[in-house]
Amino acid sequence: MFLINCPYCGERDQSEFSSGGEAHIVRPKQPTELSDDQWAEYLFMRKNIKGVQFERWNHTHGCRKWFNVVRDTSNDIIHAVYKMGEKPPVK
Amino acid sequence: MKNKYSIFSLIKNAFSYHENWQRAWRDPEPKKEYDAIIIGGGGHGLATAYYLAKKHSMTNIAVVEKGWIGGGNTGRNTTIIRSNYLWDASAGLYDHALKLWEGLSQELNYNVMFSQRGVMNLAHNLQDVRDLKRRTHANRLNGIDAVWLNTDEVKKFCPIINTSPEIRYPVLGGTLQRRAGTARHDAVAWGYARGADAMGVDIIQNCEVKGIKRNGDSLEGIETTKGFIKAKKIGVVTAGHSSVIANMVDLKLPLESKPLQALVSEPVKPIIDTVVMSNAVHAYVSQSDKGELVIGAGTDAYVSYTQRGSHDVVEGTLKAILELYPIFSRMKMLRQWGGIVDICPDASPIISKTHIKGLYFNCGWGTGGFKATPGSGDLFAHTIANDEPHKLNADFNINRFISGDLVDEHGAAAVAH
Amino acid sequence: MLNFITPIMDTKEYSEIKISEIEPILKINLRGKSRDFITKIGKELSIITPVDPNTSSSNEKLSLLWLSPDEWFLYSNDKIHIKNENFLEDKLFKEISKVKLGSVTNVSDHWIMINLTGTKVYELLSTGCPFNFNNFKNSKGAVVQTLINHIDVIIHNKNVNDLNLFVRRSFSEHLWSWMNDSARFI
Amino acid sequence: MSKNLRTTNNKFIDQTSRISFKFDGKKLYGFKGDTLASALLANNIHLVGRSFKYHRPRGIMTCGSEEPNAILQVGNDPSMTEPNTRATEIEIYEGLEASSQNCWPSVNFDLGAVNNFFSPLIPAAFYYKTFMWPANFWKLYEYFIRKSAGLGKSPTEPDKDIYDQRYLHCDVLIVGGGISGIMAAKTAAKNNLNTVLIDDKNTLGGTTIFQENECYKINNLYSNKWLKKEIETLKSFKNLTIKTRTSLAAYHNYNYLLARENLTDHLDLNEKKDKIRQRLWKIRSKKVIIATGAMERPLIFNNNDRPGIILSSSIKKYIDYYGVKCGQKVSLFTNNDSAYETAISLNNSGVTVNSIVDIRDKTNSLIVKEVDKLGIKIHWKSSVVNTNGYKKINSIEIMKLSDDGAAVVGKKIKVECDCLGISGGWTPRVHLFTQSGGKLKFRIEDNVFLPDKSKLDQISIGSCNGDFELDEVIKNSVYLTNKFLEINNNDYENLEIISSKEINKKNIWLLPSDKPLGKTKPFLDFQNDSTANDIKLALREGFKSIEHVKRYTTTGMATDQGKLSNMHALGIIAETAGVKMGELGTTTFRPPYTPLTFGAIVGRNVGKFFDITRKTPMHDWHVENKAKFENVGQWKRAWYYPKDNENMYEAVQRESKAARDSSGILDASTLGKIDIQGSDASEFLNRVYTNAWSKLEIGKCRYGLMLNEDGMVYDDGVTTRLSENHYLMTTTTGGAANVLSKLEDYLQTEWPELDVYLTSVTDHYGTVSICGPNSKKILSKVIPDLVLSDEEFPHMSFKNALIDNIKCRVMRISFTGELSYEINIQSSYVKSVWEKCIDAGKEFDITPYGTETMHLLRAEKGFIITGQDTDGTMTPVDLQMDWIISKKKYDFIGKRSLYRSDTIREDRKQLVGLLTEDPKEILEEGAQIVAETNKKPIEMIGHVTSSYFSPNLNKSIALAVVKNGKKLKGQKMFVPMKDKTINVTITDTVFLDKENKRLNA
Repeated sequence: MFLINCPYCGERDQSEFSSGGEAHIVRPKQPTELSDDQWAEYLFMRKNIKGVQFERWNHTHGCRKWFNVVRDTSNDIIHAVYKMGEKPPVK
Repeated sequence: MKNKYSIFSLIKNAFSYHENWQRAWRDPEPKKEYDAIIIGGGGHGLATAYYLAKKHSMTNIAVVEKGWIGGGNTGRNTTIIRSNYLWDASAGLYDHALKLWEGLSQELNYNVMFSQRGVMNLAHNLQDVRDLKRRTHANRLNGIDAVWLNTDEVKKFCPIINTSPEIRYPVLGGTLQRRAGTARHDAVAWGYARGADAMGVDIIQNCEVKGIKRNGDSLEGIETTKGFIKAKKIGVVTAGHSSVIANMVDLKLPLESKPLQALVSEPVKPIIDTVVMSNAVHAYVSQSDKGELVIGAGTDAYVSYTQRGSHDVVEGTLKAILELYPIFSRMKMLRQWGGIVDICPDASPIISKTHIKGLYFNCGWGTGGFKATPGSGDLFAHTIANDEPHKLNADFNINRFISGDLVDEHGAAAVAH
Repeated sequence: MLNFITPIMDTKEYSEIKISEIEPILKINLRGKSRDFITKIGKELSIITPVDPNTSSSNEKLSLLWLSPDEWFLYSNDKIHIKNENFLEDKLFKEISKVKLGSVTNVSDHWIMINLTGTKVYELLSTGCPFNFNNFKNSKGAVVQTLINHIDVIIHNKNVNDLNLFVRRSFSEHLWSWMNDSARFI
Repeated sequence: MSKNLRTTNNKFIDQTSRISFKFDGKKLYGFKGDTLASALLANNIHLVGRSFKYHRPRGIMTCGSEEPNAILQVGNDPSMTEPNTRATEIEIYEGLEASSQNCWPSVNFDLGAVNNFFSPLIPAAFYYKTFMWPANFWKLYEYFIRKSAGLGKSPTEPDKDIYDQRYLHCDVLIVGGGISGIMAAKTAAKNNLNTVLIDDKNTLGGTTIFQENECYKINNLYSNKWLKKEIETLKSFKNLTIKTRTSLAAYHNYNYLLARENLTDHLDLNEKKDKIRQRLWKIRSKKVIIATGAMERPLIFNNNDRPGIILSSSIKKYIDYYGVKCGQKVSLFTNNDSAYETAISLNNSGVTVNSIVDIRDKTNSLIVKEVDKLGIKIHWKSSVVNTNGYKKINSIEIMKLSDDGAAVVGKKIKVECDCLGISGGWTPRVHLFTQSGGKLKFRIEDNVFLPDKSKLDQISIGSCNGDFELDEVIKNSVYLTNKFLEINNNDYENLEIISSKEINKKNIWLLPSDKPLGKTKPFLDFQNDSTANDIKLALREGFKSIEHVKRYTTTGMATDQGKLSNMHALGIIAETAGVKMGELGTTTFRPPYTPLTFGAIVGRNVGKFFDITRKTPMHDWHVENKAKFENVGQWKRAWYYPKDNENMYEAVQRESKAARDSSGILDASTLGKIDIQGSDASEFLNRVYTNAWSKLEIGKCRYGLMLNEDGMVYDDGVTTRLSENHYLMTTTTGGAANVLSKLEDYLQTEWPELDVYLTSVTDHYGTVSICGPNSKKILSKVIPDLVLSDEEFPHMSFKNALIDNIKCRVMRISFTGELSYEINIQSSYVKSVWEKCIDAGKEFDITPYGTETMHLLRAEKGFIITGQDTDGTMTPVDLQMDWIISKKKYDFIGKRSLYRSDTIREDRKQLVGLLTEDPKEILEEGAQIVAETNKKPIEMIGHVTSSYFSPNLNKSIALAVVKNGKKLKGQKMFVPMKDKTINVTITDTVFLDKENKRLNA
């Protein structure tokens, strides 16, 4: 069970959160302009990184805010959290 | 030729204090070049190599394994084998595997202890009943031996299940596939390894792939911790680490790798002689030949390569176990572990060519790959040897995620008004 | 007249813990992002809108809890008559939602308020809540949204060993009976 | 108990309170404070079990959690019996009944011992090589294998005990209450840290607490006396919590630890009742100090498994702590100094130590000199090559070691003894450290793996960190604790310490024998019966990795998880394969540290607390009116209301007919309700639903369908425009939480520019739905002021109203196809409104109906239920709901996916109606549909999703999804069942009132 430092509420137990997968996959502004290939890329294809990954988490059972987390998926260590819309920290 | 295993060979060797047994497989250094390389020495990878050699006469091949063979999900799963899948494509795939399981010990001359003790899936709400009946009807018409059991029949088949109508989610029935069961996971990897090795396949352990060298859209070979190895064809069977290999050639796959946990109790005398699975009350349990209750927990909902999941998942699983089997409350958890499973959005695998000539992926088995081991190896070998899928794995291509033609085995989300 | 019925309507006492439902209590959910919104609710309610996370402010009649950067939870400190409830809701709705400053939603019956008092209330919470109350205990007015035995709750530290706990109505009976079961062993 | 096996020295055991217990049916006595093992030994019972494979007689071997042999069944009650309990851990209590496991008919005469005779035939992993012929006989072989495997017996009735859990947050957690743990705890507490100290024993002090020896002194006191004083001072710290009988089970990431506190296992039978048996502590500690000590290693030599062969340090604990003599004539076999402490303790208690066999060349440490002074015979540079005695050791055979230690030489000496203490050195308990993800390093001098790097805020101190001598334990613990806690104030910096120092070290993993290895049985894993020979066999067969060897030979996989065997297995592998041990690595130590009761992991969430139960505000009314309930997610929903002796079918037929003939009433409170406010609310709805919302008039309602981004139907419901910027959305019951969180996700991450706020009001409103031709009349009685004319209040619109001055909203919407109204009112009043409607409806015979009737009524109208008629693979087009997809909207969630090459196919599976040839025949939901019955393999083209007998049409009706169904209307199809084939015709999905006349009836 991780401890996640919600950028709004502070450090809380993992059970209050839910993961939203990889971050910075922006929903295309004009989906109809995309080929099936490009749409599938948005919809399904993931880097699924082993190592430092930028991802989205939601403080589901707290403030209900979505935010970003920089986590190393090879050891689950969280390096940083930042709010939606904020620039990701440089590695 | 390897010496054949039998009771007679055991007796013979007893006289020499078992000091004359041959190696089960060699420990070769990699050659400079192979006709094909399989990355990943788990059950699926070793089976692929075995069938490439056996059925397609490709013996100048190697299996490269980062650690020790069978050390990934092959050695970490709860060994459930069944083929009662809903869609025709899945049923075809898994029943092909099940049929291979039925003769596997003799085929490999290695007792994989395939035990057809039956697998029962329980229904706990009305939508469960609809879904399981739908599956049972489909199975029957597909020639798969699944039958529907009502609550009394469930109780009769496995008397220790709490079928009281008073429990929170009473058992409303279930399906039973009698040909289904369990097998000894390590033996599968070792049996295939021994068989493949005997036909000349090099099994190279402690050899991590660091890169894949390509020239445009064609392959040249792999960079490994034991040097560069040339290969015309490469089959990737690295389960949770599929994306790691895919990222080496900038290939994105529709996969997420998540921790899946399992646990065993201390061993006890036989108390449950079948496999019982419940989706709604998330509890999977069987008993190993050693007497341990083997319990499958769920996956965590986040990507992780740590082989360790959250305690909450284990707690939730045991809560479900005690709901269905309150007699197990005083049993003790002996060992708990995790594996990394690669999950496709439609909960079906990928056994497919890629846009890079000679590069093949066998992945996305999620939480249920063990049962498919022989079938997966056979079909993947076919795909690699012929550069074309077999008709049984044609539907499990990567392109389905582009066209939308998924093989969605999630079933209904059990939502109702 | 229609009967007013809530699921619990009960008080239980254990050694150094008292648990009771308090009703009827007015509860209003307020959402908005702008500075104007924050100023406006402060003005309308004569209360300082708490903008620090996990805090609250109170006046004689009302408490206003921070829930998120754009969400607040307002409740009446005491039992309230339905007429006054409607009056306050309508007034806020008119001054905030109508003028597009944010949203005002009556949630009086969405949440059940349970008051917990006694020196062992934090022990009771520790039977099912992963939140670290070590600092919370000593900060009057602190607010936390968390889980108790997998059920969402809002906990407001009213005073030393005196908490108001809010739980969604449909979960309240289950949580109530679970907490009572816990309290037996404290 | 045998009087002559107890000493009168009773510092820890209350020899005034005698306790009776039963072992294998025989009544025995012990004292309060005894473990079952110490009590059995005091009764001169060594033989307590049979080994797993060969059924060899086995005795108590240790005094702690590493015990491999003394694994017993405790209790006879079918609900309270516990298998595989370690006699060395359980404290005896009045009424305790224990019995041996894995033997038949008894531990003394076990027929399974015949396996020992066949042992040459059953080496490691023999089962992979045989039982393959004939092919179908495995089932039979397996039956016998399973019967002989397993250890104890599972209970067969539900547990009556209660378990509990607590969360605990602290600054420092110290695991282990030995000398270093106690010093660390006091230091932390003194420096105002919120400190927790746990220990798995019932008293603190570890092994030092019974160390009364001239060679180990602190500030001129015996080390035990000094420590006792320190423990007494701990009580004064309010910020220090001490938990004994509490064992650390698992150390997870982020310093999250699980500890099991045993609360009643040591109590008398009659004291256990109605108390929490075990409590699982879920601990979050900022810092963790591991002080778990070390385990003594056995020695690996021929027949090292006989009852009476005990770890030397355990013999010491039995005599010094429990006052129990493990034998009257003891020999010791060692490779290090610690056996000499045992010799002194035994000698002090009057037990004869007739010989010490030491593999080392002569050594002269302080403690060895002490022993020398006692005149005990020491066989230097010697090894035990064999032991004798079937059920209890009676003699050992000793030979000299060759210079290289690889062989034995010279004359064999036989020494009689009734107990052999063995000591192979010490293994730090690094299990918790590695569980937490820490990496180990290897120290060559004494062959130990020690904690190296960790990513967590933790340290190991004391012997689990490789300090085995008193002065080093103290010095290093103080240094490490100070540094770790960043403090300077430590009481223990200048202690005067006397400590014997070990001078010579020597280790031989597998001791040589005068016989060929194949003829000997040097056991490694005592419980799983694996020997050094098995390890060598595995290596010979090419199993190289330590994990392979472990799995192939099952070494380390018994209930002690290899605590005793792992190091020797590694040593023998390294030696045989010619690899350095440090490079070989270790196997993974997996949680839990000691087996953990399922009940403790689950806590009180069993039975009625298994899962949350959600109830509607009218729940009590449904119960009073004998409703049967359906589980819908966590909700309890009224399913049907049987009258008299009606079965479900009859009740549903009656309810369905009544609803259409006159009026019915349904509790619809469980539907998800989301209050939507904000100036962009309409635009928001445009983006989340497939249809258009901007033009919906205020006061009107509209049905909406929500998709996933993959284009598949996700949820549906009616949304009402309450005012310009204010909507109320309803969702399905099961979808409520997911829809809200999905919508919040889009608002926060994809569309932050939208001015929209969502608030769940699901529980704020209760919903009473009344339908049927008389519903208007009933509503007019309940809310007389409300104008109900079709002009004023048409279908798909809403009105604000008051019932007894309480505000409510009335929606005229219909899921049944009947004229229908839904009253939404604050939940606290809804039961009252419900009763009012029932009263008002009496004259119209208003009939309460449940979810089953609701499902039937909507099926008559062809309305879908997401989750039942859809399964995550259906698009709106597949549902023949093309009309709901706005062609004008640029985008909405899932739109793009509808145009993928497969999704746009025209012959996808589509929702259709089905009528059976025989109108009485009701199809089974889930049944498959085929076009041709003779085709092989049979081709399934679809399945039945909903099926009912319609009392209003007097025939069976069904909904189904069928490949290319749209174009197959009117075609005959088949539903092949197990015993028959049912003929059906594909129809339109609307069976009743296609013109929707009843909505305005």
